Amino acid sequence: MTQDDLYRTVVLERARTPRYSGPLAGAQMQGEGSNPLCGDRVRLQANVDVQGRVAALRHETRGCAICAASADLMAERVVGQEPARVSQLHADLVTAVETGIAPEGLGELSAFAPLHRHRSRIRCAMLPWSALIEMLNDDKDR
Amino acid sequence: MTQDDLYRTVVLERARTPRYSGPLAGAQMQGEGSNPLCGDRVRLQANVDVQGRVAALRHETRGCAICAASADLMAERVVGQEPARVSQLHADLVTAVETGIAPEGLGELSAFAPLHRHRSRIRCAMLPWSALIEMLNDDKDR
Amino acid sequence: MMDQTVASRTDVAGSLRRIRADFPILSQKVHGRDLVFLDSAASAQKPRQVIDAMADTMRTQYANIHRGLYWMSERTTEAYEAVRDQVAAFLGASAREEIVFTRNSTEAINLVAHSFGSLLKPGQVVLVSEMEHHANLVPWQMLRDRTGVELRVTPVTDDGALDMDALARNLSDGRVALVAITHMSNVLGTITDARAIADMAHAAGAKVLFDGSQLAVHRRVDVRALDADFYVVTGHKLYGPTGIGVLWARREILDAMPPFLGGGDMISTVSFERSTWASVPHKFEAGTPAIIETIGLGAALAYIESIGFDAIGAHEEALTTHALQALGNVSGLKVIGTAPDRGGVISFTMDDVHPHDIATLLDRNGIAVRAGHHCAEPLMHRLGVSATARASFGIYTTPEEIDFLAATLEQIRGFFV
Amino acid sequence: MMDQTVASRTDVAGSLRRIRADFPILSQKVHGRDLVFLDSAASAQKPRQVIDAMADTMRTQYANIHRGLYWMSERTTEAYEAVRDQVAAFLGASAREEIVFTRNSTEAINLVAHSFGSLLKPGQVVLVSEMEHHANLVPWQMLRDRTGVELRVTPVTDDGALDMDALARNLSDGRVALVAITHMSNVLGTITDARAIADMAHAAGAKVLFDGSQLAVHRRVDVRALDADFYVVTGHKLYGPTGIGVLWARREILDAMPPFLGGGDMISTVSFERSTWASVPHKFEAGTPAIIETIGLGAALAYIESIGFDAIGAHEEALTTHALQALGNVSGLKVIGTAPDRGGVISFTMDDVHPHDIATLLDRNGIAVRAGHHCAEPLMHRLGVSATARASFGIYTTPEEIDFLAATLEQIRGFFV
Ligand SMILES: Cc1ncc(COP(=O)(O)O)c(C=O)c1O
Ligand SMILES: Cc1ncc(COP(=O)(O)O)c(C=O)c1O
Repeated sequence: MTQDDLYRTVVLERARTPRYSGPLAGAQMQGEGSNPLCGDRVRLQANVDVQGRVAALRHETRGCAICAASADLMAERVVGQEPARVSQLHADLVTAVETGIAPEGLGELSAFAPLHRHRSRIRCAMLPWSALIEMLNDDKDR
Repeated sequence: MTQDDLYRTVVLERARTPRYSGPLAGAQMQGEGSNPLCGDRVRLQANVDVQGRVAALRHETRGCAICAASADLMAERVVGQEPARVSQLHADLVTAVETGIAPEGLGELSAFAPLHRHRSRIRCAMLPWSALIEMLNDDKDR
Repeated sequence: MMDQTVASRTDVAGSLRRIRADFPILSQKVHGRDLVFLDSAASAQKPRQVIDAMADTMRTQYANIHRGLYWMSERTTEAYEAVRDQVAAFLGASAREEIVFTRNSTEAINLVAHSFGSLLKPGQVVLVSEMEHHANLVPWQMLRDRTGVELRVTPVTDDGALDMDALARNLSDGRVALVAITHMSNVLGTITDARAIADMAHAAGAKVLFDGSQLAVHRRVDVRALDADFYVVTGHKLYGPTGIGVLWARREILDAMPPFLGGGDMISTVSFERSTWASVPHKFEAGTPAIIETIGLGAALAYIESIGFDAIGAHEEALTTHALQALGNVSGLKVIGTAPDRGGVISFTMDDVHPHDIATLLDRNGIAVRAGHHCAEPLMHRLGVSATARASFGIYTTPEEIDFLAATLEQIRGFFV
Repeated sequence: MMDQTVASRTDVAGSLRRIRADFPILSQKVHGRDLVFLDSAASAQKPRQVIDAMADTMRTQYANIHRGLYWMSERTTEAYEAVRDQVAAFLGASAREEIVFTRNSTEAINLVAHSFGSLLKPGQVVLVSEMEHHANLVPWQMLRDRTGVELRVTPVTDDGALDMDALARNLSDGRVALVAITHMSNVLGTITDARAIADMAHAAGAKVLFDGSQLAVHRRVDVRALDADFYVVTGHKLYGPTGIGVLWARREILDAMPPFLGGGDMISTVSFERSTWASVPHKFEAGTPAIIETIGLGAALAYIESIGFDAIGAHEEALTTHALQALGNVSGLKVIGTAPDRGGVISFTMDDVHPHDIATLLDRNGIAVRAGHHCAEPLMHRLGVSATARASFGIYTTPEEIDFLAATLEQIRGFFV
C-alpha cells in the first residue's frame, strides 16, 4: 500500500482518542456544523473571556477521521488565542489544503496539507472551523 | 448546376399546369390529406363505378412541385383501374421512392424514383396517395 | 491605402481559412459536391476543439461527479464546474450560482414556465411576441392551460421589428408578470432592443426573459447591461454539442423558485415524509447531468472567445450585408424581415417556387438551407406565407458560398418559370 | 477435463483483455498507480466504439434533425431514429414509438410523474419501496405535494429483499394507481422479481414502473416478458454518453398522457389560441434532442450486444461470487445486502472506519469506489448507517482488481485499529 502522508499518526491518533471531545460544563456558547451530503456533524461548546479569546472549547464529532482529527486539533490550538489569530489560523489552513503548502506557524494543523490532492475531502477538515467561526460571529452579533 | 433527374420535365410541367385539378361536379366522395409540418394539403374528389373502379378524380393541391405533380399524375393514372391495381401502383411507387428503382409498369410515376436520395421529400410524393387510399377505404367501410 | 486594404482582406481570408480548417465536416461532399452549410441557425457545426475535448474526457478523465471521493471524480467535477464559471463570464452573470445547466433552450424555458410559472396567479399575464420560436410560446400556452394565467401577444411590424408601441400598450394594465421575448428572431434575423424591453417591463412591474438562442452566437451578451431577469442559450448552436443548454437567472429569483425535476443531486436531505432542496444552482439539476457535453460546451465557448466577438460580429455583419445584396439581385427573390437591426439569418421566398423545392434543388448542389415554418407557425400566419427558405451563417461561412447560393437560386428559378 | 477448464479460463481472460483494450481510460494512472475503477454503478466508462461514433458524427455527418430537407440532415435523422429501433429491440418493446428519449433516468421518471401523474386523483396512491434511489422517490414526493396523491412505501427485509407480503398488503385497498420500484438496487445489489410485482400490481388495478437504471447494464430486459407498463434506463451507466436516457411505456399509455415539455418538434400545429401535439414519441421530445449522444448510445448498445448478455451475465455472476468471498475474508468487513438474487454492486462497512476514509485511502492506491448515502438516504436510515462504501463492477472488471481491493482494505483496517 502507498505510504500515506495524509493519514499520519497525528490524524489517526486524534480521530481514535480525541483529547477535547465531550460536553463543556456551563458553556456560554453552542455551535454546530453539518454536511448533509455525507452525514458529518460537529457540535461545539465554548467559553470566551472578556477579550473575546476562546477560553475553553470542546467538540462532539460524528464523522470521518479527517473531520474528527481536525476538530480535536482545532480545539487544542485555538484556546487562549485572540480572535484575529483564530481567523489567521483558519485562513492558513485554507491555504494549506488548497495548495498543499502549509504556511509557517501552522504546526500540527499542517497534517491536512495533503488534502489538496483529495479535494472532495477538504470540507471534512474545514467543517469544525466553519462551525467555530460561525459560533464566534454569532456571539459578536449579539 | 447539377443536371437534375428529380425535377424532370414531367414533374415541372404537371406542377405548373396540372391537368386534373379543380373541383369535380357532383362528386360522390371527398378526401383530404395534409402535412401540418410543411403545410402541404391535397383535396380529392372522386366518383367510383359499381365495380369500385375510380371513374373520375380531381385534386386541389397546395404544396410543393413534387406533391402537386404527384397528385396530378396519380389522378391521370388511377382512373379506370381496379382497386387492386390502385393498391399495386401505390405499392410500386413506395418501392420506387424507397429503392430508387422503379418496378416495371410504373410508367411516368417512375419520375419520383430519385426521391430515394431525398428521403425527407418522399412524404411530399406520397401525400396524394395516402389521401386516395384513405378515401377509398372509408368508402368501402360505409 | 490600397496595400493596406489588400492586406486586411488577406488577413480576413486567411483567418477564415484557419477557422474553416478547425471544422472537419466542412471538407465533406454532398451529392458529389462540396458541402455549403447554410443552416447554422438550426444547429452549428463543431470545431475539432470541441470534438477533442469530449473524446479526451471519455478517454482519460471521466467519472460521475459531485459525489465521488476519488481522483477521477474530483477531476471530472472540477472540469464540469469550471464550465459554470466560463458560462457565467460568457453571459456577464454576477455569480456562478446563477448558471443552471439544461438540455437546451427549450428545457430552460420550460423550467421557468413550470417553476417560476407556479408562482403566478390566475389573472397575471405572460407577454410574448408574434415572432417567437415555438420553444418560447408553447410552454407558456401549456402554463396558461394549466393555471389560468393569460397569454398576451405583442405584434411585429411589417418589416419584422417588434412593435414597441404595442408592447407599451400591452404592459399598461400592470397585470403582466413576465415578458418573454426573443433577443434575435430565427426567422427574420431581427435583433430586439433587449435593454429597452427590460426597462419597459420593469417599469410595469414585470420580469423579463430573453430567448438568446440565436443572438448569443453572434454578439456578446451581458445580462447585467441588459438588465435581464432570465436569459437562455443552447449549446448546439454555439458550436458546442447537443444535449446541453443554459438558463441564467438572477440569484434571488432562482432562490425563490421551487425545484422543477426531483432526484439525486438536487436535494439536501431526503426522508419519506419530506425532502429539502440543495442550494442553487444544484436545486435545478436533478440526476446525472450532461457531464461530457458540458465540458464540450466549455471548449466551444473557449473557441468562440479565442476568435472574439469583435471579429465574429464584423464577419457576420459583412456577410449579412453581402448576402442581402447578392440575394436581392436574384429575380423574384423576396427577403422576409428587413428590420433595421438584424443578423445573419435570412428568410426568403422566390416567386411561387415552393421553399421545399428550393431546398431540395439547392441540396443537389451541396447547399444546405432550411425550408419550412422554422418552428414559428404563428409568425408565418402573420407574414401570410406557409413556409420560407432560410439561409443562415456561422463563423465559417464565406462570401463565395453566398455567391454560389445566389447563382444557384437564379438557375433554379430559370428551371421553374 | 483439466485442459478444458484451463482453455476456457484462458478464453475468459483473453476476451476480458480484449474488452479492456476497448476502454482507453483503463490505462490511466491515478496517484501514480494503475486505475482500478470500481464505481461503474455510478457511471460506466466508455469504449472507443462510443467515443468514435460521437466524434465521427461531429466530423462527418451532423445537422439538426427532423426538419432538414437536405442530405446532412436526412442522414443525421436516420442515424438518430435508427437508435430508437435499436433501443426498442434492446428492451423488447413492441414498437419503436414506445421509446422516448430523455436526458437520463431521472428525467424519464419526472416525465412520468408530471404527465401520467397529472391524470391521477387525490386519494390515489403511488407505491414505492424503501430501497429507491432518490430519482424514483423525490419526483413522487413532489407529485404528492402538488396534487394530493398519497405516497406509500413498501419496506425491505433485513437481508435487503423487497418484502413481498408487505407489498401485497400495500396493494390490498385497491387505491394504488402506480407501483414504482427499482429493478435492481444501486445500494444493495438486490434484483427484484419484476414479473411477480407486475402481476400483483395489475391484479390490484395498478400500473407498474421499473427503474432499470442498474439492471439493464447486467441482464437482458424484456419489457413484454416482465409485463411492465413503464421502464426507464440511463445511457451513461450503459457504457454510453451522458445526457441521454430512455423512457419506455406502452403505446396506449403514452397516447393517453399529456405532453410534458413544450416547444419545437413536439407539436402538430401551433396558433396563439391553441396547439395540437405530434404523435408519440415526438409529443414527448421537445426541442433539439441530444442527437450526438443518442448516436453514442446506439454505439454503446451495439457494443453490449456484440458481447452478449450471456457473457456479461456470466462474468458479473462470477465476479460477484468472487467478491463476496474475498471481501467476506477481510476482518471487520460487513456486506450490506444479502438478498438471494443480487448483482455486482456491493455495499459494505468495515468496523467503525468511516466510509469516506476508506474511499480516500483506496483512492491513494488507484482504486475508485463510492462512499456515502448513494442517493438513497431513506434506505440508509432503514439500515441504521449514515453511509457505506460501495464497489461495483462493469464488463471490464477483473478478479485481480477485486483481490487487490480486498488486500488493500485489509491494510487500511490495520491502519485504523
Ligand atoms: C437505481 C437508480 N435509479 C436512478 C438513477 C439515476 O440515474 P441518472 O442520474 O442517470 O438519472 C441511478 C443512478 O444513480 C440509479 O442507480
Ligand atoms: C430563437 C430560438 N429559440 C429557441 C430555439 C430552441 O432551441 P433548442 O431546440 O436547442 O431548445 C431555437 C432553435 O431552434 C431558436 O432559434
